[in-house]
Amino acid sequence: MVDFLIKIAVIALYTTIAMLVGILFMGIGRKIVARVHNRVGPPVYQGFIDIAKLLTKKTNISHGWIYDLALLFSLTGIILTILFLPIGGVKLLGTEGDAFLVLYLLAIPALGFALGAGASGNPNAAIGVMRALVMMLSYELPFVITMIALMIYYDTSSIAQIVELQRARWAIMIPPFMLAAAVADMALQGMLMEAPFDIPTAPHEIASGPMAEFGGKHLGSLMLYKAGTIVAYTTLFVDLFLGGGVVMHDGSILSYIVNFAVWFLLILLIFTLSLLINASFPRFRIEQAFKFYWKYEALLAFISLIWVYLMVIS
Amino acid sequence: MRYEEWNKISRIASRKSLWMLHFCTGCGAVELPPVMTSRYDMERFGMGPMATPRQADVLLITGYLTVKTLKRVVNVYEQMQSPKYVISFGSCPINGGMYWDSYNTVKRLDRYLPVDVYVGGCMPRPEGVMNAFLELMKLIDEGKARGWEKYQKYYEQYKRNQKMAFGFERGKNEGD
Amino acid sequence: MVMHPVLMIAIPLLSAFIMPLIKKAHRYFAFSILLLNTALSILLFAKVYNEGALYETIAGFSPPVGIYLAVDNLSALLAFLINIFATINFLTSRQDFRFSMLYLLGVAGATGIVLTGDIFNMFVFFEITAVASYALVASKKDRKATEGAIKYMILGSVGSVFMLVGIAIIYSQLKSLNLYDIAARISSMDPKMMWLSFSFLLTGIGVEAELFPLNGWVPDAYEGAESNISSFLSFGPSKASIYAIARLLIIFSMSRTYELALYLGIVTLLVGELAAFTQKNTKRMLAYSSIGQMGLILIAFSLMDKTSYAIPAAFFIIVSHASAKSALFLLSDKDGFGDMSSKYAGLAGVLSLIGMPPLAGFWGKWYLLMGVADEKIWAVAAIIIFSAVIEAIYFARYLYKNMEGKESSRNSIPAAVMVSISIVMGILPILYNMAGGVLNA
Amino acid sequence: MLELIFTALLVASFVTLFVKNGRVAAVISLIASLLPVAAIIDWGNEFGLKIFSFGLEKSMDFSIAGITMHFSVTALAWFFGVMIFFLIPPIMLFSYSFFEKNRGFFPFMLFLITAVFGILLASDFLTLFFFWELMAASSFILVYMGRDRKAIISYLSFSVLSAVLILTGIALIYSQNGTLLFSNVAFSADEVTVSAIILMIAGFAVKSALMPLHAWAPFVYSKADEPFVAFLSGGLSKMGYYGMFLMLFALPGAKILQQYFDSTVATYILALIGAISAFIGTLLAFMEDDLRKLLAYSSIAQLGYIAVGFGIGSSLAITGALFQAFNHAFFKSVLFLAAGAVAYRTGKWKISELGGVAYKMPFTFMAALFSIFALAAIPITSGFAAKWLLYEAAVSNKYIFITPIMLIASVGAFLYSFRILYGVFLGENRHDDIKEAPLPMVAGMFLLVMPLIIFLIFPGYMLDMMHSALVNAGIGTVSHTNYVISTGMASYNTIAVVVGMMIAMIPAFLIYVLRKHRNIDFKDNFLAGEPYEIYGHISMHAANNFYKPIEDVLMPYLRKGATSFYMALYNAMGRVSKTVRRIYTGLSQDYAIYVAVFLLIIMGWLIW
Repeated sequence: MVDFLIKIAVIALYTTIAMLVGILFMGIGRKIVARVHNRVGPPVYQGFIDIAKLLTKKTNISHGWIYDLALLFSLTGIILTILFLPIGGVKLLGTEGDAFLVLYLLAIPALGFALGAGASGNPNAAIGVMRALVMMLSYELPFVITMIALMIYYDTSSIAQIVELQRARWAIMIPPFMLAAAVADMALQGMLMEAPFDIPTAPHEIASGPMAEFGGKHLGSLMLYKAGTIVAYTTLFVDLFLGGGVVMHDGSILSYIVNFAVWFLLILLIFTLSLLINASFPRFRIEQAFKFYWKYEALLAFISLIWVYLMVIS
Repeated sequence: MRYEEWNKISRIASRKSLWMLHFCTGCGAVELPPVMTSRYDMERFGMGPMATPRQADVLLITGYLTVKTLKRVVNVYEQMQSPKYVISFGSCPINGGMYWDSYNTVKRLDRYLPVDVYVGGCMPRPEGVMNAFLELMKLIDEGKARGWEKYQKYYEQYKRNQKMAFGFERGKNEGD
Repeated sequence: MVMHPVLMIAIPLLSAFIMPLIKKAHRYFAFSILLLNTALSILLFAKVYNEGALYETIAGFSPPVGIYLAVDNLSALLAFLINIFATINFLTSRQDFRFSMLYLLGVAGATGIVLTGDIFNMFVFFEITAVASYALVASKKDRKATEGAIKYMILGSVGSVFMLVGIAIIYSQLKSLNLYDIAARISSMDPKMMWLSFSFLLTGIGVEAELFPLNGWVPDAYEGAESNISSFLSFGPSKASIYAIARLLIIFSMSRTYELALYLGIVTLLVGELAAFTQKNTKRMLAYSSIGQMGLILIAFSLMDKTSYAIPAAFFIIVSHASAKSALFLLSDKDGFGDMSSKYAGLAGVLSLIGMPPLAGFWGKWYLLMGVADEKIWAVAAIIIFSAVIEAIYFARYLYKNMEGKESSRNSIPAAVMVSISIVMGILPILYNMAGGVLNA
Repeated sequence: MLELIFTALLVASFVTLFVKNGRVAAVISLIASLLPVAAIIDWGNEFGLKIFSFGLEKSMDFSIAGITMHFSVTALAWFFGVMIFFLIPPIMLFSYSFFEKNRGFFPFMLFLITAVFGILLASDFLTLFFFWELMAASSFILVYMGRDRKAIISYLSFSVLSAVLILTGIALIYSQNGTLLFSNVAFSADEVTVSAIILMIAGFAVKSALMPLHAWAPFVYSKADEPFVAFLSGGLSKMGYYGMFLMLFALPGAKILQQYFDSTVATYILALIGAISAFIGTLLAFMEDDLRKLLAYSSIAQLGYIAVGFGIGSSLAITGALFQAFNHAFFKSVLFLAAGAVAYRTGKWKISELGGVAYKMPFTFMAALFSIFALAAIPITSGFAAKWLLYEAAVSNKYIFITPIMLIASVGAFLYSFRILYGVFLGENRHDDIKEAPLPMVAGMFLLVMPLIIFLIFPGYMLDMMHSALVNAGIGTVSHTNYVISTGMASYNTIAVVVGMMIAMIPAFLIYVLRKHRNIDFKDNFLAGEPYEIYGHISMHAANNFYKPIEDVLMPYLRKGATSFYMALYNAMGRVSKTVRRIYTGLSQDYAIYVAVFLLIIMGWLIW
């Protein structure tokens, strides 16, 4: 009973910290982009301020109950996803599900968001959702191929297991997975909707697309969802390729702290990388992005998959 | 709930992250890019351009408004979610500026919308714009930026003025 | 019991000539005659089924001289079918006494072909039905009908001449006309002569049986004639003559004849189905489709010596084709299933023809493919699959076309009754056992 | 007892044939359709669903003179019975308000049910085929009522094709074994048996709309009556997979194929075909503007997964396939019924013409939403567990081609799911005059949604239900408790998901409750400052050519589809037939010449 409560407490703690980290990252991201643009940029805690402002707006307008589903689904879904991801080697609910579950849990907030956007009745929102979904179709193909390569290599589909098995050697050290990691990183670019794949929320073409009608608490919850996605996707990448940032394996308190710190640094690294790409590239049109992912990315991913397959069967 | 009773957090929050919707009908739009980009970098104060009125806090009227554009401006302003502020930009919204005798230009914006901060000049330089934003922040901090409350309070009057301007209602319309 | 198969031939034959005398009541009279004939055929069938095959001689002369009737299960069943369909079909007749006369003649001839055991009588009965059919086709007085009738007559006469030649050759060789005699002593015949006679006979009968190169008359005659007459053609003469071919095959039971019949059947099947595939005119389409069905029946008969499934297969295809196709011909005077009964008749007929339960066609398909699989002749199986699909496509088109049409045929009720017979036969596969008794030759 | 059920169903169908009033017919057929359900529940005591028993026997030999039909219920048949017969009463409930007049739906539907009951109970090939054909015939008549040329032609021709293929297979098996009883049939690895198995699987694949043989599905699904289409997609398509399961695992055909090719190539090809039809079906689905065509392609896609499971053939895969079949039966019926309900109120089918229905028909929307969650395998319904099992199976067998195709296909499912949600239910509110669908329709839909929720929380029950079927077929079962499925590679704990979701909902819920909001009309939208009324005459509904960009990319590759191939074949046959008809010149002298030539030819052939 007690350890069950402890587990609950740990889960709650880690999830909260993860969300806070996500919000922090939004500020850091804007800072980094600003520096690339040779600007000063906002303070790193800007994300907190924005969300606080949005949640304390005096009037909030809603387009009906389906529109409110966006608020509920998006936040719920992303927190649920984080629950199933090992963070810094601490597998919160990681043993209860696996990578496929995480993939589909990540669809809950997306679909809720899409529902709200659709319910807002704004044509721009619909177009934005269309682009987001096509983008999803595009980047999922290379990403799932790399994921399958990992699963076949480690002969498990549970992320926690994969993290465990990377104790000796992180996946990225293995030649085929270097290729796979490169592919997955470009997929990550699409997942985080950073340039060159930020067409779904292009502010000046379609008035920031899906969230065109969102304001006040709805927009605030969507920003929380964005923060969550940053953590979730980067953590997914780190768990899959960088051993979840686990460096110390003795169960001491210190090891938890160190692992957490390493995890933080790693996702910061990944996020910074994607932001640098974001800050220095123009925008792909949606069909260009689709072709990019399904032609070159998928090809490279598939090469790595076959490579791994040959390694495994031999 | 009165505006004075808002807690400090919300004031700081809404002060430090002003998202603006710039309604660029006039020539003032050319002054905004330098404000946003690396020379003056409005983002250091947490300000940023926004795409739609739902997301924006500040409505930036850059330059003159004709009667036709006024309709759109009113529509946009009413779609924004309070607390919301209006900054009028350049001398045209103040008194008509170089269009003082034009038949179809709106001379005094504050007859139709509650303006919180004016930026004089034709055109005002980016420093002026920045200064206006800082002013607005100060006002918010002191709780003096209450244009949206005024709009709610004197709603009928504003509506009547707008209708007159649009020609839906007859009547003497001073200053125009 | 005084039941004598010859009555089934004699009564309609004689009463046909009374027709001109009773102009008024000819229809009721003819109808009662047909009913009587049907009843007789049922009795005959019961008798045959209980007492086994039945050989009757007429006028005391013993074979090979006298008229000789040989009735077994299958022929009794076929006689029954022909008569009952004739009865139902007659309900739709609106013509004058000449029609009734010719109709009775035709029925008598068809019944005779099925029942006779004597090759020359068979020829005579062929002539009777053929002549009656020419006249019936021509009885609708317009260009198309006349054209069809003339073509039918030309080919039919050519065929009968060939048949006569074939019979003459056999008689010259064996001095006998009795089928059983011939079957018994066929081996003692000079093979060249035998093949000569066989090919003449096959050609002769093949014209009536709508086999491939000999069936040029079919589309025109079926299209030209009144709908109820084309219906009569499709259950009367054609079925009788395909049965005659079956008997022929048994008489000359050589592997080569069966082989020939198989190839002939396949060609006929393919040509018929393919020709029907894009045919727009409903009656022509049905005519081509009956050619295809004839080929199917011939395929079934040609497996007779190898597998015991052949005869039931042929029988059920005959039943389903006779009932369903005749019904469809009856409906074909108008385009459209306006009323309930014609809808029912059309749908059930088509479903029976493409072999869906609970209709007779299902068992036909079942036994035929069982037989083919027994023989492991895959080519035939493939051809049957192909033709079934083709058939399904054009019958679906036919159904759609008729669904669009609003007005409905005048003959819908008799058509529905005809199709119901196919259903009865379908849900009582007991008839399989009855037909299962092989043709005893 | 069994005879009673059969006769009752037939009598009911004949009675309803003469009832003109649709309501009465619906009530009669609803009661009649409860009989098989009762039988299923009763047999459940043996096979894993213990509710009550009134001692219905499990087998009977019905001898109609000369031919004996053997009926007996197996665990497999029972599972498929659960899947199919629980669909029918809700559908009948739906039809109660769908048909004011009895246009012949009810009698043939009951006939169809009888046929399906017969197929499931059949324990010899003759019975199986007889009832299979009954099913084909009655379903054809139901399609025929749709009054569409392409639907009628394609359905009839493909049904006949499948029937003849199956019949040939049966005949081959009979010629090998000399018996038709399933229990006595003993396969041996010779080419006759193998070709028989392949033929029969092809025949069954037609009914379950597997990729090369799917061409009839879009036409039929888009033209027939909705309740029938719901049953066609939900129920009848599963009969094809019942047959496949029978051939592959119950009579161990898979082993035979493996012995014969001495590799798993044959089953691998089946799996690949399934995956490809899942993929292509999805791509075609989200480019479709007709709602029913969209759902048809989505059925093709979702049914593909089942074939993948059968092809992989491990216990995991088959469990997943059966689970997927069960889910598909329910959610796809709900979707078709919802489409029917929407059309019943609005009379529109084109997605680009609908819109904003959800505000007027919220309950229909809820039902559709849940079934779409199941369709997109989102872990709010049981849809996920099935797909998860399939993926696990594919990955653990290291199928590196099939797994990505399956995954990307299920991602594509999101695309057309959103197209349905937005285009039909959300967006611009165009129908102010409609109201919610009648109560029976809504009740029917919600009854069908129930299992999706139940088996989300307790997938273990589903696995228990299929347990004995799998064991009888000599396939191992997946280790599971009521709410944890654990495979060799990972485990899936539904309670963790559900409870975690409840916990994770807390912050969102707090935000939602604590901050008040004001509802406004959707007309008050950001249209670059323009008021909506100015756009009143223009459609604000961006559902036309929704996926145009990706369509432009993909269409060039998809244009040469199977359908166009069949059309080409059809035209080629037409040309051949025209040439053949040239033989019939219409000149009697030609015919006479034919006769002479024929005589000479056969004479020559016979004599020399």
